[in-house]
Amino acid sequence: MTTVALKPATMAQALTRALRDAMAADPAVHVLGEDVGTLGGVFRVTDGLAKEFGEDRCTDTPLAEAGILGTAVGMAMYGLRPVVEMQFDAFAYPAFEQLISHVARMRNRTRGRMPLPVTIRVPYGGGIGGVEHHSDSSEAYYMATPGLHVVTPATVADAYGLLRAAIESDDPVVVLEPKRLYWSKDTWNPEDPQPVDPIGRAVVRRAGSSATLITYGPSVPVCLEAAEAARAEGWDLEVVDLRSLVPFDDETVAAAVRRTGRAVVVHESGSFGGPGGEIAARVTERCFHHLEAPVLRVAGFDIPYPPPMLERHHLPGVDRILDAVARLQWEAGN
Amino acid sequence: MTTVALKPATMAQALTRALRDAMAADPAVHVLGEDVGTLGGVFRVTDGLAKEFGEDRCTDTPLAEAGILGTAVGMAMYGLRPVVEMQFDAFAYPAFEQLISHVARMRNRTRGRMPLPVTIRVPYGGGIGGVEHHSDSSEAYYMATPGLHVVTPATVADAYGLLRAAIESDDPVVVLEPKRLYWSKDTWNPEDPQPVDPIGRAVVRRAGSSATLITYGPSVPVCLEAAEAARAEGWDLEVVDLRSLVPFDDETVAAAVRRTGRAVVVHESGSFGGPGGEIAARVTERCFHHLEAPVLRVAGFDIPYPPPMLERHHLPGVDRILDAVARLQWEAGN
Amino acid sequence: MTVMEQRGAYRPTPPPAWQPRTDPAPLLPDAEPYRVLGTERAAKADPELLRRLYAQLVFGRRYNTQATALTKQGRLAVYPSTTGQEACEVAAALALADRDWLFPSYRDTLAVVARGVDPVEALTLLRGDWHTGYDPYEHRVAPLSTPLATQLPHAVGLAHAARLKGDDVVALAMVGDGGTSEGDFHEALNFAAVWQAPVVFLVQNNGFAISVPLAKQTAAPSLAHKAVGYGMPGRLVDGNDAAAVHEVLTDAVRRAREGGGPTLVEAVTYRIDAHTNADDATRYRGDAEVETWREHDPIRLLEQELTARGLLDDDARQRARDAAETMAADLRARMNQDPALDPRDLFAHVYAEDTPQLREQRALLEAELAAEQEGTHR
Amino acid sequence: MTVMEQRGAYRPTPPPAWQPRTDPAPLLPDAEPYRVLGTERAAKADPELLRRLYAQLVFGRRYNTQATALTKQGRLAVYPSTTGQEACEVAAALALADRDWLFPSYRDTLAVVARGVDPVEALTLLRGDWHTGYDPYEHRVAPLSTPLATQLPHAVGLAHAARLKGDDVVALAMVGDGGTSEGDFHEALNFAAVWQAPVVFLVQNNGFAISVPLAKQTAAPSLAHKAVGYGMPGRLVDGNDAAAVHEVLTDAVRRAREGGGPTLVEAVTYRIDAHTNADDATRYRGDAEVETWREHDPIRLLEQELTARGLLDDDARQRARDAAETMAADLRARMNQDPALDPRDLFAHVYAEDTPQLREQRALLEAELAAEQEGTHR
Ligand SMILES: Cc1ncc(C[n+]2csc(CCOP(=O)(O)OP(=O)(O)O)c2C)c(N)n1
Ligand SMILES: Cc1ncc(C[n+]2csc(CCOP(=O)(O)OP(=O)(O)O)c2C)c(N)n1
Ligand SMILES: [Mg+2]
Ligand SMILES: [Mg+2]
Repeated sequence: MTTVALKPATMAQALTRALRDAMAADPAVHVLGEDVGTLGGVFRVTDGLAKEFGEDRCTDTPLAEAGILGTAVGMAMYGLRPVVEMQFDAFAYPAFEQLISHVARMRNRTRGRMPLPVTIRVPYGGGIGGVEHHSDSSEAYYMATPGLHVVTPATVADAYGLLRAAIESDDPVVVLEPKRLYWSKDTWNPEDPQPVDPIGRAVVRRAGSSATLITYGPSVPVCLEAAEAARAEGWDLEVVDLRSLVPFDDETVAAAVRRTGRAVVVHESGSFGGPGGEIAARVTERCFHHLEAPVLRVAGFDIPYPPPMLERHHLPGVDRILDAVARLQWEAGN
Repeated sequence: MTTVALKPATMAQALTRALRDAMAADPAVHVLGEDVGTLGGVFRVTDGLAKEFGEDRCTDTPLAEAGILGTAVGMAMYGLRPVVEMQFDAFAYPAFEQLISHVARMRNRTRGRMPLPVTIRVPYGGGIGGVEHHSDSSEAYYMATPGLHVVTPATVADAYGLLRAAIESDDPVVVLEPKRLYWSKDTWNPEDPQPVDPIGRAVVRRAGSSATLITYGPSVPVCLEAAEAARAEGWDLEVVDLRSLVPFDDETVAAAVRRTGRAVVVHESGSFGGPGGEIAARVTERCFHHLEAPVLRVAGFDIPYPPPMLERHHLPGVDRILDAVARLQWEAGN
Repeated sequence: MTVMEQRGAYRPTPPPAWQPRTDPAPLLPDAEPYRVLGTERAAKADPELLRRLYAQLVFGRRYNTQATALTKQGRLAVYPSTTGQEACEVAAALALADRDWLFPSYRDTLAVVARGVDPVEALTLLRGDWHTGYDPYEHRVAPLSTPLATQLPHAVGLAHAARLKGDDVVALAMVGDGGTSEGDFHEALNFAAVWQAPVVFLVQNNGFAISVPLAKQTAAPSLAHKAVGYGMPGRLVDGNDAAAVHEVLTDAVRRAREGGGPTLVEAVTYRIDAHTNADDATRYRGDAEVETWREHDPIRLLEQELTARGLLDDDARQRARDAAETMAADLRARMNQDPALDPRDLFAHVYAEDTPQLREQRALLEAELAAEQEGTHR
Repeated sequence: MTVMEQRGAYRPTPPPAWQPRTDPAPLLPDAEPYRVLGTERAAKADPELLRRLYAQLVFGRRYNTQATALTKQGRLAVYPSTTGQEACEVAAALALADRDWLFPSYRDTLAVVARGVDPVEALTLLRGDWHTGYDPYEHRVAPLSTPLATQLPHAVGLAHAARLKGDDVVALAMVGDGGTSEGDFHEALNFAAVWQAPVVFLVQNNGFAISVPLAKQTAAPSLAHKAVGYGMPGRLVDGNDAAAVHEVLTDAVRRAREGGGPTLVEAVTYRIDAHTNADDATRYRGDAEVETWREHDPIRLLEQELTARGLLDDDARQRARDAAETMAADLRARMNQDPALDPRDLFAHVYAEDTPQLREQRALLEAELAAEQEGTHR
């Protein structure tokens, strides 16, 4: 076995590689969406696929998201494994009826006879200076829809692993790709990509003893940064990267919170009705007697995503996270 | 002043009355939707309006939900106050792009210059033996969309009051009408309808000292029934009817929970990513040191809404609620 | 060669060099609905086919009346009848080969049955049992679609997939006049035409979407006129003329099979019964209108033709009736049995594998069931 | 009389009594895009109008190049240029009366400016400032719509509302070729035709939706052929011929105003620049194609006509250029100033009144701002 040097790669490149490997491994895998063919997608994630596998495997569709997802349903019914790209978070909304009323329910409706192995890639979240409709955190909608799996990578290796796992899943999986991490780099060996983890496992990105930050996707690097900054204040913060929102890894999360006794959920999405409420509630249900303080939430505000010139005030940053950590009632317990 | 005898009326009748009164009071109020005209709606809530106000005020539209809501946006831009009926919960999904990307954001986008006083009536929830797509609890989607108000009545009087308030609001309001309460009766004086409460106030439907049931819409009568049954077990349960999910009445809810020290959130919607997580999290944030046990959630299962023959096993009933109350760690505290 | 290349790539050309990309003339429907019965064309129709259609129509009518009767006995929660529309339902099923796929709307259980699905299995949704009682792959019938027009993109996707795999499969998708107003109708037809997918769209224009008449649904000359806007042929046919519907659909299926792409067929028919048993049609239409259409009954039209041409004797008539009665008696008997549903199945097929969350919820339900069993429930 | 009654109620009739509800022939577009410049029709055009169009085109081109330049200087986050499409943009604005409404897509800032909105206010969205910099009611211009085709039902609703109120108002809605594939396009056109709303739909077919050429978007003879499927007239026009676009739109607006209902206009044009400054058009099209279209430049076409007819002297040419340069200089100067945004405004207009939840969040932000101010932030 030859040792291959780890090379830096971006998350976008890892996603491209995952699509390519999946298409090479299984002729049933088809990519479709707006501009995914000739152009290689507006984020270039499908770059080269039409050339390598032909336009019938990587297809520029007409501009109609319900049509894209609806035809993908039909393709999956016939045994294909479509991978659909929604160009931006807010442009997935026209496909919500197909998603909620069919994609999420077809297996259940047919008593397991007609599973739908459809992967839905959604570039999501802000921090890229995008104009309105290009920065939504729409994960709450997907989480509230039983029948879907929902995953979101925070590292280059996970981007590869989760997308491969999504395509291999016999169930529909929504892959939320943090736009602002597309160009984040990591040393990752594309010649020996990670084995595909099963969907549904969180990971402790940083061990710590004072309090646990529970987060995912675009907020993972922010939390790691906050954890570094917290050392100056004498806090040793743990950071859990959920990776999968559905199914939820209660085991890993609860174990982490039980260890530290304090927790803050961090995400870009708005707070009210967002993922943090679910996460805080389930952590509290499981760890009530271990908690020194209520599980707090650090999130975007409950407002339509703001214009680029103001987005830094909206997005949870290191300061907002540490302010929340400071409110974890340190006097009372420790 | 003559005393008018209270007459029994159904929730559906109160809603009809609210529409009629609103249309009579303000010529800008227009009703539109599928079958709302000649037929009076599949639930007869718009019965008689086309006859009384003409088809231009109460209009049968083509069968297209995005078109209905999208044209309502345009009508509101021109100063009308459209009241849109979505025929069933699941048939509102095609209108989600218009709802999320425009209805909820137009005021913000135009810095207050173009408010959209649109009322969106959505018959929702199960318990009526409806086939698939006719029993969804879709409130999580609306709650996660900043810019919308979301209300849901549990009594005949509130149905009138909340719908009137929704139509009078200068902001878009989603009125979630519990289908299975449409034919519930109450003594209510249609000649002297309740003054219109401002949107955003919860109400304590039953005072109690052992624990607080926090609920809304179709689950309110179930919780009241559970509270009665609980007396046999020595529990005196308080029941809070939220009435408004957005804005949320933190004050009333937190005060109730602080009084009892224990709480269960009850709703039909699935648990994961549903309203209960948000409610439990915010109650815990505010009442942590008053809580003897974690706030528990009693909900529908995290599955696509089941067929009528099985729905009784899915919907939270008295037993499931009391089982949860029993888990509120009575040994520890009281 | 990709599908796109086959169709010839379009490059934008400035108006001075403008070339219409497709000739619109052949895509436009005739001014009048196509008819066979009672016209000279009938002479060319295959007598065997006409007899078969007749037996199926009689069967279909009986199925409709029996299912409606079952609603009155509380054995069906709801039934959207196709009385008066049997010609469309039956022809849709008969126009397809075994390997083809049918995409029914919620109203089309008769087409599903005509395709070979057991009537009891076709009706599980409507009796309040699990949604899809049949295996979609056994008879190549997609689940009944309740959200209107949403099944159309599915049909396009399936047909496209089959074509990409090199399989000789056509999909036929059914939708109502009301359903044509939905965005999904538009998107499906557009995808079908761009991909030249082997799919046939059958619009049953039965005059109403619940209470809403066609005039409030569209201002178009006909629904078939929508086809040209997608670049596919639109055909208008008398939906109560079983021979005509069968011929038009068979042509469209053949065309799709041969690589000619999709067709939009509008069948003009009428919903004789109310929207469903729960609906009160007198609120929005008069008896006189219904009577006009009863005159134009699909069974009567076909029977007149067969009788005039001496193709139907009393024996054949009786055989058709007997077969229908046998089905009805069997349906009655089997629908009178209560299906045994297991509440634990609520969790069985949400995912291929239960999530940890669903395992917890299943345990909760099992405890509830045990308490109910033991009478220890509160 | 209701709108419905005016249009005449349709009652279903059996096929033997079939009457086409609308004559399709007048709804179909001509085979070739309508042209004025360089044809005999030009002689009938009002010279004053042509000169006005010319000045506006020159202005529009300069606006496009200036805005594109501002992206390079980082003063605009993104700019979707309409270079090559100025005739459509300008004609759309000029065809409307003051009381009418314009519904632009995200690309149509030039039409917004041509309607009278201050260019700086038209560009707030694209510079990363708040979305709508102008008051929509001042010039009756709806906010730029980013989600494609979603503005079309808004235009229909507004036009319908105006008509119900008895106001003499027409709405003109703009959309791209790609946008015609969306369900909202379909639903909007259908509502418009059923309601006979005074609305004009202008499709700028510029050959591409980002990288996707028209052949992958539709197989129709033309996009204007979609009109007949809704029962409204479809018009095909050379989108680079300002006189032609203006005439066709003016006719459609007049028709709408007079109660004749909606019209669908397809203007055939070409996007000379990339999709936006962030796009690399060489990935999906060749220079030769662009060159062909440069030959058919809207300014050049009009200039040739005016010059040939002696309607444009050097003075007028210079005046047009000067006006454009004045605008460009002003735009540069004002765009070079950083707008002052107040973060507290994040909460100002989510609702008419803050919710208690937003009040809490505003307090949080204010604390953060104070800490930032005092340098006490971590
Ligand atoms: C998306 C959606 N909206 C609304 C409904 C409710 N609904 C059920 S049937 C129906 C009318 C359908 O009319 P049409 O398409 O003409 O079919 P028909 O009932 O005449 O067969 C409506 C509005 C639905 N099923 N799906
Ligand atoms: C609903 C929706 N889907 C996708 C997009 C992303 N998007 C922005 S512009 C564009 C192409 C639009 O093409 P066309 O309608 O022809 O307009 P043009 O850009 O040519 O003016 C796409 C796909 C969007 N804005 N809205
Ligand atoms: Mg119909
Ligand atoms: Mg375009």
